[in-house]
Amino acid sequence: MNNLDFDFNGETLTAQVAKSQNSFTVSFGDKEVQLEPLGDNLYAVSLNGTKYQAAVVASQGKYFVDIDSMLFEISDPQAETVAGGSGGHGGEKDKIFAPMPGKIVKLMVAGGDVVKEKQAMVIVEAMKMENQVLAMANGKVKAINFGEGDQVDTETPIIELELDE
Amino acid sequence: MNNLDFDFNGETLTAQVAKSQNSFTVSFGDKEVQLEPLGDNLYAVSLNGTKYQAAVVASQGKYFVDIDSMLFEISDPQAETVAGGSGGHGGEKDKIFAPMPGKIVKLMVAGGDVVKEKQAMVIVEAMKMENQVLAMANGKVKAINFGEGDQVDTETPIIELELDE
Amino acid sequence: MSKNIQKILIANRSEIAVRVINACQAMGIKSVAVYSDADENAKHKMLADEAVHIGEATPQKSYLDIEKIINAAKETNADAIHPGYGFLAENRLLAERCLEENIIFIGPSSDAINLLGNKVESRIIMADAGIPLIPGMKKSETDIEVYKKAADDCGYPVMVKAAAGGGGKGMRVVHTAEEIKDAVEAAKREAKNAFNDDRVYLEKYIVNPRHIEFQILADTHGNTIHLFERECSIQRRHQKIIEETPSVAMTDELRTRMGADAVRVAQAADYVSAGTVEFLLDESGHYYFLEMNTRIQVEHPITEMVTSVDLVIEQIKIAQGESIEHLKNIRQSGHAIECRIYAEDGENNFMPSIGQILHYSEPSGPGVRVDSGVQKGTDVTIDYDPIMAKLVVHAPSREIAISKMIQALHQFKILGVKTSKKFMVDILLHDKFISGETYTDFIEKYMSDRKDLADEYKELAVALAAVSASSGTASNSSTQTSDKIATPWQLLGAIQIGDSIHE
Amino acid sequence: MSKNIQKILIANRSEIAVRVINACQAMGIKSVAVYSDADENAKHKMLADEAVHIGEATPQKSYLDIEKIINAAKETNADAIHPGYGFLAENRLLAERCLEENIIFIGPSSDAINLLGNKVESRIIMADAGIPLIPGMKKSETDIEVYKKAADDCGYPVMVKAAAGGGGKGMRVVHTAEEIKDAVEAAKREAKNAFNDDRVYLEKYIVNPRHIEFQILADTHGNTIHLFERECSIQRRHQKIIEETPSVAMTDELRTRMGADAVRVAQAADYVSAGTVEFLLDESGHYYFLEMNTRIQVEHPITEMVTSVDLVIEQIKIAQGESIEHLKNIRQSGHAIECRIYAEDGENNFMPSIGQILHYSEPSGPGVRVDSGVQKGTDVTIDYDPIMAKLVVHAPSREIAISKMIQALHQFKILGVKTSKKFMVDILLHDKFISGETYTDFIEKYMSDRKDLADEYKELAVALAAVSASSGTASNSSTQTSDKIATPWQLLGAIQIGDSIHE
Repeated sequence: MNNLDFDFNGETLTAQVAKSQNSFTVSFGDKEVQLEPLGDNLYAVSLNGTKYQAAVVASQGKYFVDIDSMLFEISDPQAETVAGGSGGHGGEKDKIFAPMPGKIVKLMVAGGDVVKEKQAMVIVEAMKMENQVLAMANGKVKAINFGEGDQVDTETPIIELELDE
Repeated sequence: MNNLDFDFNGETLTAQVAKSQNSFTVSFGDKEVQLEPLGDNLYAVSLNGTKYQAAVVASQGKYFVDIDSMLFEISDPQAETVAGGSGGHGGEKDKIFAPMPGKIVKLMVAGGDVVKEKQAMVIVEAMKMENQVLAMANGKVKAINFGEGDQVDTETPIIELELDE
Repeated sequence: MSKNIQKILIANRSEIAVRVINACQAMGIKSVAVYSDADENAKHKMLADEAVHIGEATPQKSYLDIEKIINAAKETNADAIHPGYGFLAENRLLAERCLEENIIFIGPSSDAINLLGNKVESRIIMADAGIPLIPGMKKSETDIEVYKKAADDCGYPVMVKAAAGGGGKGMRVVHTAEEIKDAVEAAKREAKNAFNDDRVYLEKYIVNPRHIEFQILADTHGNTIHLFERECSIQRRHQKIIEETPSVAMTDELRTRMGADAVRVAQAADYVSAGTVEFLLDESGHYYFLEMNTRIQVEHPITEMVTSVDLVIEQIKIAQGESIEHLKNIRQSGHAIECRIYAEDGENNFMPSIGQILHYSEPSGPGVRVDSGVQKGTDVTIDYDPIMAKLVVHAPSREIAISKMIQALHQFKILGVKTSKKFMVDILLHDKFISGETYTDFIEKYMSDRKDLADEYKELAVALAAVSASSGTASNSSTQTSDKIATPWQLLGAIQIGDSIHE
Repeated sequence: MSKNIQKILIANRSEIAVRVINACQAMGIKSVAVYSDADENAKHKMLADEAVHIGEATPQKSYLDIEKIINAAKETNADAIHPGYGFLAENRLLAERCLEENIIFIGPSSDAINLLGNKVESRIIMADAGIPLIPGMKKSETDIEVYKKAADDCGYPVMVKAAAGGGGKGMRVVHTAEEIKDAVEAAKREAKNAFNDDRVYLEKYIVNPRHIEFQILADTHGNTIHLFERECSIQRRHQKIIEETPSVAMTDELRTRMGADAVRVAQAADYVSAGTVEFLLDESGHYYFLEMNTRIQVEHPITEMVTSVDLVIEQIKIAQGESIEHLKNIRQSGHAIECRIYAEDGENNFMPSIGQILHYSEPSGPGVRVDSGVQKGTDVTIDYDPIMAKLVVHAPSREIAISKMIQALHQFKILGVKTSKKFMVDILLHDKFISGETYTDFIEKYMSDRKDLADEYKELAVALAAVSASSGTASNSSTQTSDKIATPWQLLGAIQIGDSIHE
């Protein structure tokens, strides 16, 4: 018997894993999930009499899960810092990042411009589609770190804002 | 670079393995085999300009291989004794074994009978088929260790012979 | 007046159970699997909505136990039972018990099963209906002399067959009077074991025949149709391993005649559901009725490929009382081939091979279909028929279907047990197969002196082992492998491998 | 007068390259793959008999570089080139260079590509041939005022389209005069990037249309046929994600008329090879010619499923000079659906998702087909279209095809990148989809307020993580994952997701 904590969208769930000869039972208090292996990474999973087809694979401190086409990524709290640096820049509304590497095809603001939340700031092309990056808050353009045609990664802000109070 | 010896049907082959970023080259003297991974256990394999689809998996000191539907089992000389006990009883012509577990449906000889090579000795049923076990040499029945209806395994001889000189 | 089925119990295992679960899912019907001790870990058990344990590995104590099946259906409120093929599929008692318990049996009536399951009685009915038959004994006898006399009347070779038979079990070809006694006894034992019915009879053995069968569908509204032929001449130990449709031996005229006779066979037995009428076709174009199989057949997918009809779904709809009127204009398109993937050693007389599946990956892509009952980790045991999967291809022509099948066999990787993939590739590449000279003795005649090419593959094989070894995943698989390969061992049927006939 | 092709170079990548390799193998033709730096490890490279490296990841420096393709063909003695779809498939210069080098181009003549690839010229020809057209501009202009004037003439909304377009690239719907300038500029940039041709024009936007297209085959003997329709109305960002055939909107009478017009379109362009004539069908049953795509289409498999014709094999045979006479009696059987499996997040505006595939397993069984360009270990990069695979089902009815597709989506497991599987399941389960109200604005109209069910799955999801963690294979996968998911990010096209139309 094994007690494991996981973070699911901010909620901590404690899973108790029991293994029998051909299957697993994972309990959360009085809720029990049954899992039967169906080959590499595949499981038939049952909860409350409903059966699902699931897959799970672990990589770099995350568990990637598919349950009847629902996709989840669950962090292993034991390996929390592995991903480092990534995970989006959600908290930093004053910096505009490209969320995936690409090429700047159009800058839609200039230094000093006043911008509003949801205003388009820059168009980045990736995977053959043009994608528009929006401001997440009202503010003023403080710095533009790249020009049109430049390649950008996800770690350096393209644009920096001075946010309104 | 890695030198590995393998036994292929009694012949020892020395393989030199070189890994590049996405593929492997395995050399046997001046013969070179190229391998490109195609997913779990799967490889596209080339030799002399011909390409094959192959799979390999290791288990209990053996490598199970499929190359364009040709199946091979290759022993790892480093793990030679793992299989123990099994591997057929080819050397012992004086003992008649069932090659897989089953049930004796008919004994075709009695103690003291003189038997000839290739004579049917016993019928064992396994996987819903009747299968005939033949004598591998001329001789005389010395012992019969099971009766009709008995379950047999592969380790205890069903019949023992006294072979002709 | 149709009754919608809500939940089907599948009284079977492996690929056909999975096939029926698929059909249930497609129709929005719940499925119930049954499983024995040996199938705790089986694919069919895990894919069904529910699963009921029905006993020990021995079929008599689980899959062949009618009351356990009936109880499992009642316990799970299943309103119908699909028997698959084999096991209880052609057992009239299951059909009768279903009727008594008000459970829909997805198959023909017990009377039809009874009549057609008894090869002796059905021959009489079919003779009366004007269907051409092979000369021979009319029923099972106890006196061995009667068999000898009948054999003399027909002229050797003759064939000993189980009255309740199917799947090559309880069959023997006999070339001389001296062999008769042993053959009859062995056939009786096998028949007793396989069908719990030791009646066997004997008939003339047709030389150089093709096995041609017609797929039948019949509904409760009086419609009986055929869905064209399948040629299943490539057999080892009287068991089909490669099937195809259309048959190269078929002309439109012959197809029309045989198809009409197949429909008459079904009608003569008041048949309802899917069934198969089997014929032998000789070189001069004469054909003889063999038997009608009162179940879905292993090789049904090739018919599905060329007709676009889902036979299992139609079976279920027929059981619900629906009509097959809409299928009356069905046509054949393209060419389909099936290779049965058994756990057996094609390089060693098709000896059954047991063990755990250590690697499993299927081919995919246009015109490729896999019906499988196994997965990585499945233990192939001695308890059941060694069928693991069926590989089916569909292509615009026979030539392309053959290439496509060879490619798909190469891509279908199952490690841990032996298969006959390479043997089947060699058949498909053989001039005589390509030119369509597919008689039922094909394997005996053309495949007995295959070259051993192992040596040409030695560097390739060792290279794979070496990469596996140096990838650090040297023991990336599992437990319990025990496929010990035989030495002084020969399969009984293998004495005359492929020298004849039937399912 | 037919010339047998010995070796085909496939000027493409991913699933369509694998699809063509399949056809080559089935026909006994050798295949040559080409690959860029980003595709060192790609499935198509490994499956082909030979593979030639053609440059950097950037398409312009590899897959779009005609001379590199031609040189690769010459170097490997390929006697034919198959362009797949996308990249150079509709580039007349490749067809011309092939002609010069005496290499067979498996596709239409450069004249036909040229005519049909130019939406403006082709509209003129088709109008003359009596094919119904959408009112709008006849050609690309430099003065933005001309666009504004044309928009006023048609009445809003209007659609801005790339003259050389396809795949949703270079398309914008415009609702007011103020938006025209931005939309035209963005469309020009995208068109320039995608097709190296920035010409765009504008036309009336049809409200509540269905996208109906007809598959065409035409040979060099004067035979032009259609292989019925496909409905491709389910689109996100103007790109099809679910296609089906037959269309629920089709009657026999309408099919006959539209099919005849589709054939006339092909004939008017002297078309040879496989091609697709696209129409918009409005609610009152009027239809308008959109364009003819001069290539094999992403969604060609659904036509193959219902007609049993292998379109790629027929393309190759036509290129060899063979006749399609034998296909003249083709029929539709059953119902087929395709779901495109893109590396994109269906739960977040279809944002492209990159990363390494950590687990990959396909569904199989009756009526299920997977055309795939990826495998475990494949890196999905930012360099190319995010299509990974196509899942296709075939069933006796639309209702059963829908259930079968949902089941197959559940069984198709790809981990490591996001997909839209769940989004597509929700479409397939939607009342309006089931009742056939499949207009091109389906996603915008019905899919914008999907419920977030994540919470109901929390125990299931965590249970899987827990079993994975406690199985001791806690890090059973690989390297290089870097799918960082976006925050202040919105796809341009997503502003009006699904509010219209085309390929």
